[in-house]
Amino acid sequence: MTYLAKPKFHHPAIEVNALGLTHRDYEGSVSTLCAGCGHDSISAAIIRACFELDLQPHRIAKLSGIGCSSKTPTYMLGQSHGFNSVHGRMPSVLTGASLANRGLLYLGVSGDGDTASIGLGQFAHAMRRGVDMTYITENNGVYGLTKGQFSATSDTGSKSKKGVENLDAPIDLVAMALQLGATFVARGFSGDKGQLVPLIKAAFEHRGAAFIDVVSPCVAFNNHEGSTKSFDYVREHNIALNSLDFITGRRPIEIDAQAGVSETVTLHDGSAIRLHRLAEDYDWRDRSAASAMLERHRGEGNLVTGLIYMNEEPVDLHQRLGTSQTPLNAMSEVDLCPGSKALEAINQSLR
Amino acid sequence: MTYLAKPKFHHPAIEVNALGLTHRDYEGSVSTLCAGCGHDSISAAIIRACFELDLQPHRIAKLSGIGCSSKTPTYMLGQSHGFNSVHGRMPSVLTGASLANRGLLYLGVSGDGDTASIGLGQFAHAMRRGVDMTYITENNGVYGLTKGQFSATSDTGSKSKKGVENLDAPIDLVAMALQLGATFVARGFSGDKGQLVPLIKAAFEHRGAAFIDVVSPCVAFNNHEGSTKSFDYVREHNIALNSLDFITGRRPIEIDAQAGVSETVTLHDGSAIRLHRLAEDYDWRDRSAASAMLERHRGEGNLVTGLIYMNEEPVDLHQRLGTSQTPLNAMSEVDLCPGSKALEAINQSLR
Amino acid sequence: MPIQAVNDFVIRFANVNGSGSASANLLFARSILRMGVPIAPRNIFPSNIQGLPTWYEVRVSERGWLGALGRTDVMVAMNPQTFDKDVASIEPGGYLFYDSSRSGVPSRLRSDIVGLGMPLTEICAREYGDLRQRQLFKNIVYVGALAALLDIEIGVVESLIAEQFKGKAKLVEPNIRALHIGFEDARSRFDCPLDVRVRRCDEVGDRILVEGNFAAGLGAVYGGATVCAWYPITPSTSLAEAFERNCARLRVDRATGEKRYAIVQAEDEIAAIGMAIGAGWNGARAFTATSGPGISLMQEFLGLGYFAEIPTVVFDVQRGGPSTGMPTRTQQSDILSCAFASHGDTKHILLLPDGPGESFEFGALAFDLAERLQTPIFVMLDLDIGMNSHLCEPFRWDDSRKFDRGKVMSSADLEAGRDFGRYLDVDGDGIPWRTIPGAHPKRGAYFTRGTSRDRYARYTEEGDPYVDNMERLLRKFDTARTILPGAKLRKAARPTRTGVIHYGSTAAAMDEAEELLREDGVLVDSLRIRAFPFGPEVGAFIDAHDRIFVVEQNRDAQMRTLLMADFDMAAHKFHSILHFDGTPITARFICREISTRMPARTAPRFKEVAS
Amino acid sequence: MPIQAVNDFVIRFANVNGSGSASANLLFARSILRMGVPIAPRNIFPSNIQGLPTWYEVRVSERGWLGALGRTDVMVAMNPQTFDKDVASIEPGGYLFYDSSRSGVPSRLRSDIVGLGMPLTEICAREYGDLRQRQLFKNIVYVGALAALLDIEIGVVESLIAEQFKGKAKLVEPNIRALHIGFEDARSRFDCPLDVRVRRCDEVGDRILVEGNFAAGLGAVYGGATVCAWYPITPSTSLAEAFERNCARLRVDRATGEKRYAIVQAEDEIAAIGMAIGAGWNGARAFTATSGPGISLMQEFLGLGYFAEIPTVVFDVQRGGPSTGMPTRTQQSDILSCAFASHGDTKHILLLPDGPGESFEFGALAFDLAERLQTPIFVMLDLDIGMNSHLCEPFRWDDSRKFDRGKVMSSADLEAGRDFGRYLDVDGDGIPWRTIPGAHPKRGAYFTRGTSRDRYARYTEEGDPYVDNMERLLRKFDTARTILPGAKLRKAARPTRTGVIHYGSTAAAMDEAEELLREDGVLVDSLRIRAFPFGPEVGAFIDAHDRIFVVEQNRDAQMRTLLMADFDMAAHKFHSILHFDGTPITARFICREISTRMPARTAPRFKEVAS
Ligand SMILES: Cc1ncc(C[n+]2csc(CCOP(=O)(O)OP(=O)(O)O)c2C)c(N)n1
Ligand SMILES: Cc1ncc(C[n+]2csc(CCOP(=O)(O)OP(=O)(O)O)c2C)c(N)n1
Ligand code: SF4
Ligand code: SF4
Ligand SMILES: [Mg+2]
Ligand SMILES: [Mg+2]
Repeated sequence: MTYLAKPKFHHPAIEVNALGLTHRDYEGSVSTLCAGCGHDSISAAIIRACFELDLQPHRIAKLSGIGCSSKTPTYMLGQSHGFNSVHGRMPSVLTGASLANRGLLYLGVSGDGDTASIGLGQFAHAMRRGVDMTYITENNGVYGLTKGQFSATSDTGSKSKKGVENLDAPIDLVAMALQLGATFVARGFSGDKGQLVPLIKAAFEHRGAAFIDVVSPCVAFNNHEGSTKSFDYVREHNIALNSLDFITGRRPIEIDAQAGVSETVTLHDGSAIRLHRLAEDYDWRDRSAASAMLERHRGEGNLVTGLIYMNEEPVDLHQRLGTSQTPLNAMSEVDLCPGSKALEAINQSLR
Repeated sequence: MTYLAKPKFHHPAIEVNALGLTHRDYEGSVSTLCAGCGHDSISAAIIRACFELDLQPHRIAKLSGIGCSSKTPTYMLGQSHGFNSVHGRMPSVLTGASLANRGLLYLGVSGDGDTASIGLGQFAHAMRRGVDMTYITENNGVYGLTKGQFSATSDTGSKSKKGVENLDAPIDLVAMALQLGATFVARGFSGDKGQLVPLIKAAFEHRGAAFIDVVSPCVAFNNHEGSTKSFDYVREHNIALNSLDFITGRRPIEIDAQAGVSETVTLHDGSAIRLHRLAEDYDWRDRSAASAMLERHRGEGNLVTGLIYMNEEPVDLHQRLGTSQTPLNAMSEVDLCPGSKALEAINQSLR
Repeated sequence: MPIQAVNDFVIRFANVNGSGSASANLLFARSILRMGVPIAPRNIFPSNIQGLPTWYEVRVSERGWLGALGRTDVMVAMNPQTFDKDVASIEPGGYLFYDSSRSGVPSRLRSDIVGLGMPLTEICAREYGDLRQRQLFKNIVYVGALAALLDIEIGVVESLIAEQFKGKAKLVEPNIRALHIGFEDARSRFDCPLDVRVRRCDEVGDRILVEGNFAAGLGAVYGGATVCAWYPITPSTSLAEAFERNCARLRVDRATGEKRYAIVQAEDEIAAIGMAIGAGWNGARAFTATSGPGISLMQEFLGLGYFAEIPTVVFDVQRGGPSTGMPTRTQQSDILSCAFASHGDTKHILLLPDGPGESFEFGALAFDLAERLQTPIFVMLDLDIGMNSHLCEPFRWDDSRKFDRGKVMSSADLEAGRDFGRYLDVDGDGIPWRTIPGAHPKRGAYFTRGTSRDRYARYTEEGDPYVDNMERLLRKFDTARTILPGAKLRKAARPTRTGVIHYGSTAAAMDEAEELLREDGVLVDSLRIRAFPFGPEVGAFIDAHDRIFVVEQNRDAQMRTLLMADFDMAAHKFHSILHFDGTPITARFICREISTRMPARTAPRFKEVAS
Repeated sequence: MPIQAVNDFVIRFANVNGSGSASANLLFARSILRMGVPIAPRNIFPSNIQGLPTWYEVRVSERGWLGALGRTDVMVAMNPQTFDKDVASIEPGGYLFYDSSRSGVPSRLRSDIVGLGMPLTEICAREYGDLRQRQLFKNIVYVGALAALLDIEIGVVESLIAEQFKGKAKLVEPNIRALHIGFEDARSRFDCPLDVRVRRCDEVGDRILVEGNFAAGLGAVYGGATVCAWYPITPSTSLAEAFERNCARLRVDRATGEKRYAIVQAEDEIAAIGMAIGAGWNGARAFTATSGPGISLMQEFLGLGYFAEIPTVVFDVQRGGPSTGMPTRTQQSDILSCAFASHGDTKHILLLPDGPGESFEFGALAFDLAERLQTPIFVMLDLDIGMNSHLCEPFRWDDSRKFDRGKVMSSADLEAGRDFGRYLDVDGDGIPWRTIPGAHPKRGAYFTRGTSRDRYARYTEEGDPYVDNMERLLRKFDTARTILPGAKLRKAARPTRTGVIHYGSTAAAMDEAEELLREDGVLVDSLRIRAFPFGPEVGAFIDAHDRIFVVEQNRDAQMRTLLMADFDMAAHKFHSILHFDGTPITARFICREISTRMPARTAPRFKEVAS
């Protein structure tokens, strides 16, 4: 590859959103990933989603772990604060950040090694706590940055570049998130931007733990024949359950010319998503049904994508804790320090 | 409580097994747990299972993490080597031990804090690797040893002794083990020894990752009204799927006078289990069915116990790795050191 | 000869844990305190919930010596399991109070102690039908008996009972009744009071009796901590719980019920420190509380905190290591693993409180320091400080005090066009400016990472900016020396070339030791270190003395290692005095060690005691 | 004046990573080696997979100086991104080989260097239709050109190509063709050879060129390691991979295909060390390989390993810290976090190999030591040792050597009724006996734990057995001093009171530095430390010198801290020389530092170089 800037997501140069921002205002530094890496497409989709949602870049905090995928926050949202933490621990850092200021939007970016291997515990516990975040795993089935070892999402029987077969059972992060109490669960594919952008938008609008597993082929180490995470394999085995349109008052509803039935779901802030059912009669409100559906397709070797489950009334961590509406990081001694009188009462009780 | 020895599992003092060992030969030090603690009943069940299976105590290795539950290996199998490791990390220590010597039987004992909180990652990865072990979680929904904080298996809405409600989503270890590729998955209740002992026996006979979640009320901190892990609550909500009899050539098959249909499953070593279906028409060979069944009962607030899933042809870690039949810890320089001639060839290739 | 001592003795209760003795023993201790006599109570408990031996010791000292003493004058032997050992541990001439309901006991008594048998079990069996009541009230009965024996004013005990059960009036009466049962029985049975006894005086003043963990948790409330992420572990659990309890009382909005704090019980220590770091990064005052094993698990994140310069606070309530070690015993053995936490070149800031007073003070100050210095701050308690109640000066707070948020570039600064480089040393003190996420729409955003970067927070793999940054971190560390709590010097009556350096919970024992040494004609200056890195006063002290004893509660002379690494001076000056068996260090122990090693002396004056 | 140098220069290749240059550069380097001229190649690569700058440097030194030199005589500038910087870094009088296909380049050349432009891109475009081929063969073409320019025997390069593609004959011919294209073009274009050039000699002998990670992985095979549990992390990954590759070749049963080893890629470093400890406990020789962040995560388990006395081996291939730091740069900055790994009083054993030779030797020895001393053994490589190829003596193995399994009580011993106490110091050396699980039906079973216990492994919370055990561990540590590899002393030609202490990958640079200092009239004795804790020879060395320089590749003088903690001696003796920018330390750097600080000297002879 060359060191020149990657071709950016295609958009008319003059397009501005409701904030008067251009697409470029949502971009970051030039990517240093391999040419053709799926992760770059996901970055582009995130940028697009933020642009279309008219999000204020500085009101987003982007956090990640370590890996090629975890590098990507540098390549998007240059006006957002970012935090490349340590391997597998983005969820805890993000949880802390979210506790400090409930007023920002939190984007967590991770890899499959980062999430399913070293970070499985933190992933699980962030989901079950209902941390209000959009958690995206850029899932390529390998450790890209350390040169192609299998990760824990690698399917049994999938072959490494050197031809070695993976023998361990794979971790299906979507099934896990579902089981752990995530209130928005979806899967995308880096090669299908049309499906991915609205999923990311819906996740951003969700006030709870939103998880998106995005299959994202690693062109350097896991895009060969025999791999179940290659572009070709994923294209062939992708069962898109549904496609989404994200509707804000301002933008006209574009009706996709696709098969299936549609349904409109109104979100908490008045925006809505229009869901086009594609694959089958499947109720994304039913967690048991989602589980069973995943299990069935897994048996058949299919990869299900789309919105898998959404709870329309999530209760997030701040609600559970009863934290004040004012962000904790905005409080001063006036709010926080009980003062000498209260202290004297405590002294008195200790005599 | 008193410091006197706990009442031992009832058995005729003179009973000996095929090895000529008495029940006492399988016991350990006096328990220092609270009087009435569920964990002590599980220890008794393990002792009973080992006795009935005619296991040689010194061919068992018992490992645990940290917690009241993790203390219990001291209270059983005094002739077995034991290892109280660090909090939440028994699975890795056990995996290493198993790699070193495939000839022993491995018993891993853990708590719900130890397994589902700090140890979730290790639990998950041991299951997906197919480590040949019997992994028992003594699940009381709290951290006993640190005085009663909620653990990650605590149900949403379950109340602490002080009356505080747990708000996070619970981790169902059985569902998780199933999803992660464990090849033997069961749930027991410390209050139902009749069901538990044969489950443990079957797990010991299983040559792969066998997981048993045993609900085990903590009388000190989690046995009150409002807790979903109290003796009373569990008794009321227990749906026993099946009960087992473990059949060896030597022992006559005792037919339980219980309802339901029976089925006999022959195990790899010629022994067999007789399974009495109790609850419903449910196929423990079908993983998807098991998932769906768990999900359904979870919705209804029931606690399913019994054998939930078994793969009759497990492929364990050693088989996957192709390790030699001779235990690795029994090899000497003759087996392991390639010698000076091979080294000279390597030198030559590096010039 | 039975011991004769007024307001100067140690009484020890041997109990079974989970038997309800703890609150009765506390009642006993507080009664003496209310009579104006200083006390130092200490708990010795097992790592278990119910059924194992536990001891509670109260040192009564009118002179105000509050360190552990390592002897027992009066033994209240309530645990048959440990009876023989307990009896053996009594000082010759001491007293044994025991339950004489069990036969056979007297034969096991020593001839050189005074036996005080009372048929407690029988008395309670007679008085109470209910089994649980028998057990519980038995404890109050012996408190009553001890009041008679030790001349504790029964009215004081009664009023404490009344205070304790305020609002639960139904409980007051039976407790007072039990108290009197014991009191009367003792008076009828023994020649009360004994020659060892309590006498009202006025040596307590307005001091309070409090556990260090409570103090530190309260300090965090006053210091403005809003985010607490923790994982239960003895002996730090009660620190997080104290924060929670005090927040629930002091930080909930009366009108809305909204909480001005957030507490998360994390899934483990790695997640706990990760949350504290995330919150600190995002501008909240955040902390975690843990003990040794947690410190080990947090190492990677602590290195990130150091290198990415994130304000956060870690309370380490030290226990006996290594590994799971002795989880219910005290030690100062995490000094090195905190000071050098994480791989690579890292050095961290430690605060070393000597008891609850400084635990409160440093517990609040730590948050100012974390934001001022933009780095993790360790507050090093230990089990002795944290889980035992200590008599200390009342907590004080200056209402005009403002939080020091350190160098935070505001939205206005940014708008005004101030140059912002996250790792730029604008002021020459090694401390850069930071921005809080969300501060400004166009300016001040930067990327935080654990990899190396230049002064403007841009990723780089080049050596020069890396070295530049690492050297700035050293400058920052030197700045810390100038603002951390200084070491406390106490000079001997006359000039001396012998010094003692100590820190943390050793203080109480050290105070007493100096007095004992003085009486024996040995003069030492002492310096109590209150923070790492050390200030210039520590260097000056070392320069001014030819022989310096470093007193620590660990095996490996960990603070001495830090002293040697921090000062380029003669290592032969340092002589370690090490105490690490898990019990609190005692004055006698220190005196013996120092006396033995003084060149001019041959025979130590201080006799050996088990400690 | 263009540089004139035969067999004594540094050539540096500036490439883009992922472009296939690595194998061409290696081919170049090995060609020189085959001509009997010692070389020291080094890779400088980014933490990324494709598209960022990478450099490869070959020091050619007939005299055999193999340390980094910190200068470039010949630059092969193949990366437009870094072209200007690369040109700027050439020594005055040096040479620049570049692709002249791009216009505009010559104007950016310096006047004090010799420019050698060859239109590589054009040549390849002419010769190759396929794009990928153009890219790949371009690398071989420049190797051909360099052969002409530097007078490398083309036949040697050809035969190396033939060896490389043995069995893939179809690849040999096009590579040789590309080589000749470059060779001929250079000969026609430039005045070949240059004044800087290679000349066949016989200074290599039977030495081999190998990476330290390969050597250590092979050492583990020879040392009898059977269980390897690891988690990928630069720069240690290739160590585990070398173990795997060598096992696959040497440890698979021909008949059955059964493997006499087990390798698990763990889910993280905590699990990796947990598995190694589990396997070590169960009697297998087990190890893990990691780097700084992994060491941080392993701390809790390492404390367990120390306290529960489990044999295991940890290879730490050190990189630039703290935190994620500079993952593709070298440093010696994990010394303290390994030596003091974990909370509580812990001290660990470190082996400090100086290059691949000792990486092999210690890689095997570590397993004997782990079982002999029943504790984790750290083998401290660094990125320079591990991931660069070094010229070293061939590996040797004595076929009569037996594994030292240490004190293992056999089934027969137990049957014979030998007293077994797991923590009993039978032999007075602090090392107890152990049993392997499953050894005997009735005897020898014991419970392993991280909590304290008595000599018979029974749980106890009492202070005395705890102290007894902790003191035995110190005795064991002292025993280690007597069996670990001793420090290597090299005396100056005449007696001197100045000494230098160094360790690890500093050795090659130190060798050269001593020679340079000698030429400059400065005499130093040097001691290369090979293990911690230190043996008596280290103490003797310190005693015998008035001024001791401690050379380390970290900021915080970590080894000096260990020296001061281990010896009760004048700390003022130690002067640190610290190098920590992530590049390997150089002889000039060491010389400059020592010269500047020698009291008698004022003007340093050695000029500043960027390093
Ligand atoms: C504690 C720790 N261990 C290991 C590493 C090395 N490491 C860096 S990235 C990575 C794996 C990344 O895999 P994944 O998350 O799938 O990201 P990808 O590169 O595939 O996008 C590893 C093991 C590290 N940085 N930190
Ligand atoms: C690293 C570490 N953190 C915390 C602790 C303290 N600790 C001891 S046991 C325990 C929880 C035990 O809970 P569980 O596994 O459910 O066992 P139980 O006591 O309920 O049987 C904790 C947090 C520890 N020993 N080590
Ligand atoms: S190695 Fe794989 S994951 Fe990493 S940048 Fe290249 S293609 Fe993407
Ligand atoms: S605290 Fe609970 S779990 Fe622990 S021993 Fe007591 S009853 Fe059992
Ligand atoms: Mg990946
Ligand atoms: Mg529990």
